[in-house]
Amino acid sequence: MSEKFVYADHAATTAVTDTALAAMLPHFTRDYGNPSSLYRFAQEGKTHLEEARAQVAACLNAKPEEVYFTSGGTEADNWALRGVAELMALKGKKTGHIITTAIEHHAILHTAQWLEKQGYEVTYLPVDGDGLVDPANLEQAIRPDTILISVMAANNEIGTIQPIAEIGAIARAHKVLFHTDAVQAVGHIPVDVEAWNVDLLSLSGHKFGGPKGIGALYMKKPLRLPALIQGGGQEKGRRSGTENVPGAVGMAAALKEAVDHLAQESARLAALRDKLIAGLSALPYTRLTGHPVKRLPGTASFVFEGVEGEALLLHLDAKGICASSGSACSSASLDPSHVLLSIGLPHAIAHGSLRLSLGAENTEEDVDYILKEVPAVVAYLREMSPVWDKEAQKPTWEL
Amino acid sequence: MSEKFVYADHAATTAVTDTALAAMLPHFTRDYGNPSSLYRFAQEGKTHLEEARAQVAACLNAKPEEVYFTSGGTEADNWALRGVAELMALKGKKTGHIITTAIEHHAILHTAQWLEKQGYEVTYLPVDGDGLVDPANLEQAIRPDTILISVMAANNEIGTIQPIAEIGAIARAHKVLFHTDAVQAVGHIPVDVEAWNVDLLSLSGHKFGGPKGIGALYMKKPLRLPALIQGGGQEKGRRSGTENVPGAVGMAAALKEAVDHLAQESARLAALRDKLIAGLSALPYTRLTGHPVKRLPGTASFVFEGVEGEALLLHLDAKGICASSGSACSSASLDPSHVLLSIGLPHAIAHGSLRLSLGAENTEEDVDYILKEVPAVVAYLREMSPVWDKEAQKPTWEL
Amino acid sequence: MLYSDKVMDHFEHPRNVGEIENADGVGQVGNPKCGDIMKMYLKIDGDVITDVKFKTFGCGSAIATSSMATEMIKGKTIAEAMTLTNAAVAEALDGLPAHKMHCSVLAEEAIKAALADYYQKKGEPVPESLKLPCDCEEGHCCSSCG
Amino acid sequence: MLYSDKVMDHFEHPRNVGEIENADGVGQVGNPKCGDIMKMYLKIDGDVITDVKFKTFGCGSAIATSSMATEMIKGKTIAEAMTLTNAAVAEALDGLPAHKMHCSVLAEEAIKAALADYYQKKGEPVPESLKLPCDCEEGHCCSSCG
Ligand SMILES: Cc1ncc(COP(=O)(O)O)c(C=O)c1O
Ligand SMILES: Cc1ncc(COP(=O)(O)O)c(C=O)c1O
Repeated sequence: MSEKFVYADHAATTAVTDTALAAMLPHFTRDYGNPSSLYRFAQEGKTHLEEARAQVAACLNAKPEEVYFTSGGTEADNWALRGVAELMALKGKKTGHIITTAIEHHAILHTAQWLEKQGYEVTYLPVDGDGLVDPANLEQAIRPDTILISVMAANNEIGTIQPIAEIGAIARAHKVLFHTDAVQAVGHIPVDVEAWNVDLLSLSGHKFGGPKGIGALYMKKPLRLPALIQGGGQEKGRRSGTENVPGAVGMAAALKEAVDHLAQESARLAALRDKLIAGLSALPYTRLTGHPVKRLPGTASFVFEGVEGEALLLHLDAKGICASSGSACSSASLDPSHVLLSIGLPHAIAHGSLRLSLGAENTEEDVDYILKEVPAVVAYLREMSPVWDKEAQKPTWEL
Repeated sequence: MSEKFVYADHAATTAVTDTALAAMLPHFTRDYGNPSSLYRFAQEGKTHLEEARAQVAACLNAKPEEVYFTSGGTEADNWALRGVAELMALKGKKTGHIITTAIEHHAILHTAQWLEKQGYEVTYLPVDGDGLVDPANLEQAIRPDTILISVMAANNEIGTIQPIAEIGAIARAHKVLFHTDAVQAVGHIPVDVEAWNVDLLSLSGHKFGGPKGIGALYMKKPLRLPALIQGGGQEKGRRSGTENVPGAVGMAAALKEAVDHLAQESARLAALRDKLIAGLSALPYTRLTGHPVKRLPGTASFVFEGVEGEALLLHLDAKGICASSGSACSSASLDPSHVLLSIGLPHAIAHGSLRLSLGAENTEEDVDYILKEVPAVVAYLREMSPVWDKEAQKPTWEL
Repeated sequence: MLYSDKVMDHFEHPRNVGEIENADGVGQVGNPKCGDIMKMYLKIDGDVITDVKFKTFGCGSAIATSSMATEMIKGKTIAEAMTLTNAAVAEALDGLPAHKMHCSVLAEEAIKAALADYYQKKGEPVPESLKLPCDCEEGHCCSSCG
Repeated sequence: MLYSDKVMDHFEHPRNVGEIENADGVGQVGNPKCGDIMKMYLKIDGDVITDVKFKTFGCGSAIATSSMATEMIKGKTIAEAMTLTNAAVAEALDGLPAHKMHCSVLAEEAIKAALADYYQKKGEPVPESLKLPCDCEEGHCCSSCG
């Protein structure tokens, strides 16, 4: 492997920060009591758990009692959708209509599809070429039986940030519950559940320097979804299971750290990102994917015609660059990304995607290195591609 | 607080062992890649995840591909019950009958009650005075529409170990799926999914020296339950969400350690436990709860007439002894434990319960200390109890 | 922490534990089924409560509220004791967890029951305000006793 | 690791990349929609494949299987090349992940397509065994191409 190592896949996961790890460590071996136990030793863990809840809440402009810990963003997404459906069923509405978008993470899409099988109707809103949902379009989709709107705050593949506050206002005006999958947004852009008018919001610890296996669902008071996971009655009976205290404490510490440095760090990352964008979109038959401006500070994403994404990633890996193509979790899939197809890219081109997502430890030097290596690999792969016309230096296809 | 500190609540949770922590640590800050990512850096984490799966499987006499990681025992329990119901529904059986016991953990009981609301019928088998299920009784309860039998391997409050292999044989003979909640058993008594004839088994990392927030569901091949948590397709599409690599690795290391030392350690603990049982059941108007022999090696549990459990625990806490009464998670509840009522204790007596659960760091000295302090606190509380006749040294009630 | 320092102090060092022989009023409320029983003994001189003792079978807050309630009425007039509310007891303890508030209700009722007994023993009519709102029946725990 | 060392070796250092001018047989299989296209060029002397080159647009295993397949038929007779199976290519690479096996199928088919072209160019009938089982249609990816 290369001497050089540039981790540019922070949207897939991040290292646990030193602050977060330091917060967690005592809870593994010293302060390990079960927060539901009565004795002081365990109540100390409980106190730290509640401090963590308050910290997370503060970072979202929420109240501590509105934050429920989960095992991650996926569980929070599943819970939000199934929970709203079950809540409405308990109120007598056994079916109903849900509005979401075509570019959601699979945690939302697969749950929505599951609900369709249970008799719910789901509208998957289209997005424009930059990946933006049209709020007017969304408003038109609202029906009398719409029970939920779920629109992600920021997309994991192309980084586009949705007009969540605008959508929240529409949802509120129509008295429809509004969920946002903010897994890619929290810790990276300012998040304010009040200003956004969201009822439900999902987040995941390992996307902003916290540990894997912990996340949270924000639920606006007095909304209380039925539990997806039932048992001993933890999390006020809404999410049972012995509390993952180290996880919660680590996530909270990382989030506080991220939010405390957000303005400064996001400006720094956006500058690096824009350098990447400028450098790589200058390559021939290359396009930036996602909105040029309304995008996550660390995420630069592209498609290169005539190049296949996996081959690109493997060559970059050999150069010590960690990046992704489409979303990490669907790497075993043969189909091109649903997100890239939704923004209107032809299949053939959607296969040639690259996502570079920068984080705390990335430097300008890393960016320069990427800007040197990516064009070389792209040129090399085009060279061996039967769909690239070497003479004309353009793809053989007409799209 | 007292100088002395005796943690005797290992059934509630345990400290993470040094081995487990050492296995986890690299995955927080160094080897933190997302196992679904393509590059070598992340594939190393994937390798460790699969090693952890193989280790857990080996400890259960299962195949690696039969082990699915979850966020804990509670999720595994919920998934097992709801998953079987959903699987059968997909096969056309929209309702059906489930057999479980009256003394299950709430993770099972509340899920079973939820399924009752969805139209399923549930039989809650009674237990005898020692907390044992009668296999003949269970066999009689099987109906043509029985879709699942779920019987816990060992009870969390009274430590009674069920005849799981016998029940498994009955389930197999009747071709009914069989789940066991083995959260208290795994790492503490020998567990063998083949010998037990179980199709599904739940376990939880923090009950045997692993971290909180990780567990597993064993699913016998070729059984494949539909996912409870859907999304990016991790765990072969059965349990989505970015994998908690440090959690899985820590749990596996702790389990291997526990199983490697099981024979030796369980003999040591059983001796300490029996000393506790001998010492405390000698107190007047005091009973051992659970089976005298078929019980978890570390768990000693009692009821003291005329004494209320919480007051007992708080006084023990002041003496530096961590113990529990009923199950930890229902500590906020006012009702006496459903387990103690199920073994036939009157309500008044069921309120006076104490569970002492020993673990790795407990010594004979700890036991002697407990044997000194518990009788003193019991005597003190009886002294101030309006239901204790000081002269006669017996309760005022006739039960 | 589950309980305030005040609660823990009164739990660990309960004031006025015990019985009063030949008490002027004795009241017992609660039900062993529900896990909380309080018994209050009053010594009354004229209209002043000169001594008060309790015995309690119950959780930490049951013991702490018994202790605090006895402190709050000791040396007070009957009229003052009759105005003691469960909220005042809970407040004096710097609060109780929500699911433990019933214990303070129990303490208020134990005092009322003892005062009612005092009137009965004297052969005087029991004031309306001392009648308990609810009687624990077999088989369920009413809000005031568990 | 997703891929064996052998796969990675052939991916990182693919053998026989390129084109053959005036090739005796050229075959292309796959579909840009599906993300995998392989093009094989054969130089045939008598009944011996004296040279072979490929160009591939596709994932790591698509490139590695192309490379390995060309190595396996180079210098072989047409009859030998015709018996090359995708399983043999995958085995020579020390295996492929299940969801990547289709790439080895593609490599086998690319060779067959090139041989079929060779027969066609010569004006000879194309042997039955060189006919491809499936043709990629617009709109979906068949098992052999993606
Ligand atoms: C937008 C989005 N939603 C949900 C998730 C799921 O989060 P997790 O894998 O942590 O459960 C992710 C990341 O994987 C994501 O990017
Ligand atoms: C028997 C039993 N089942 C299930 C659970 C739930 O496990 P967890 O809290 O780790 O999810 C526990 C412990 O709390 C238990 O003792």
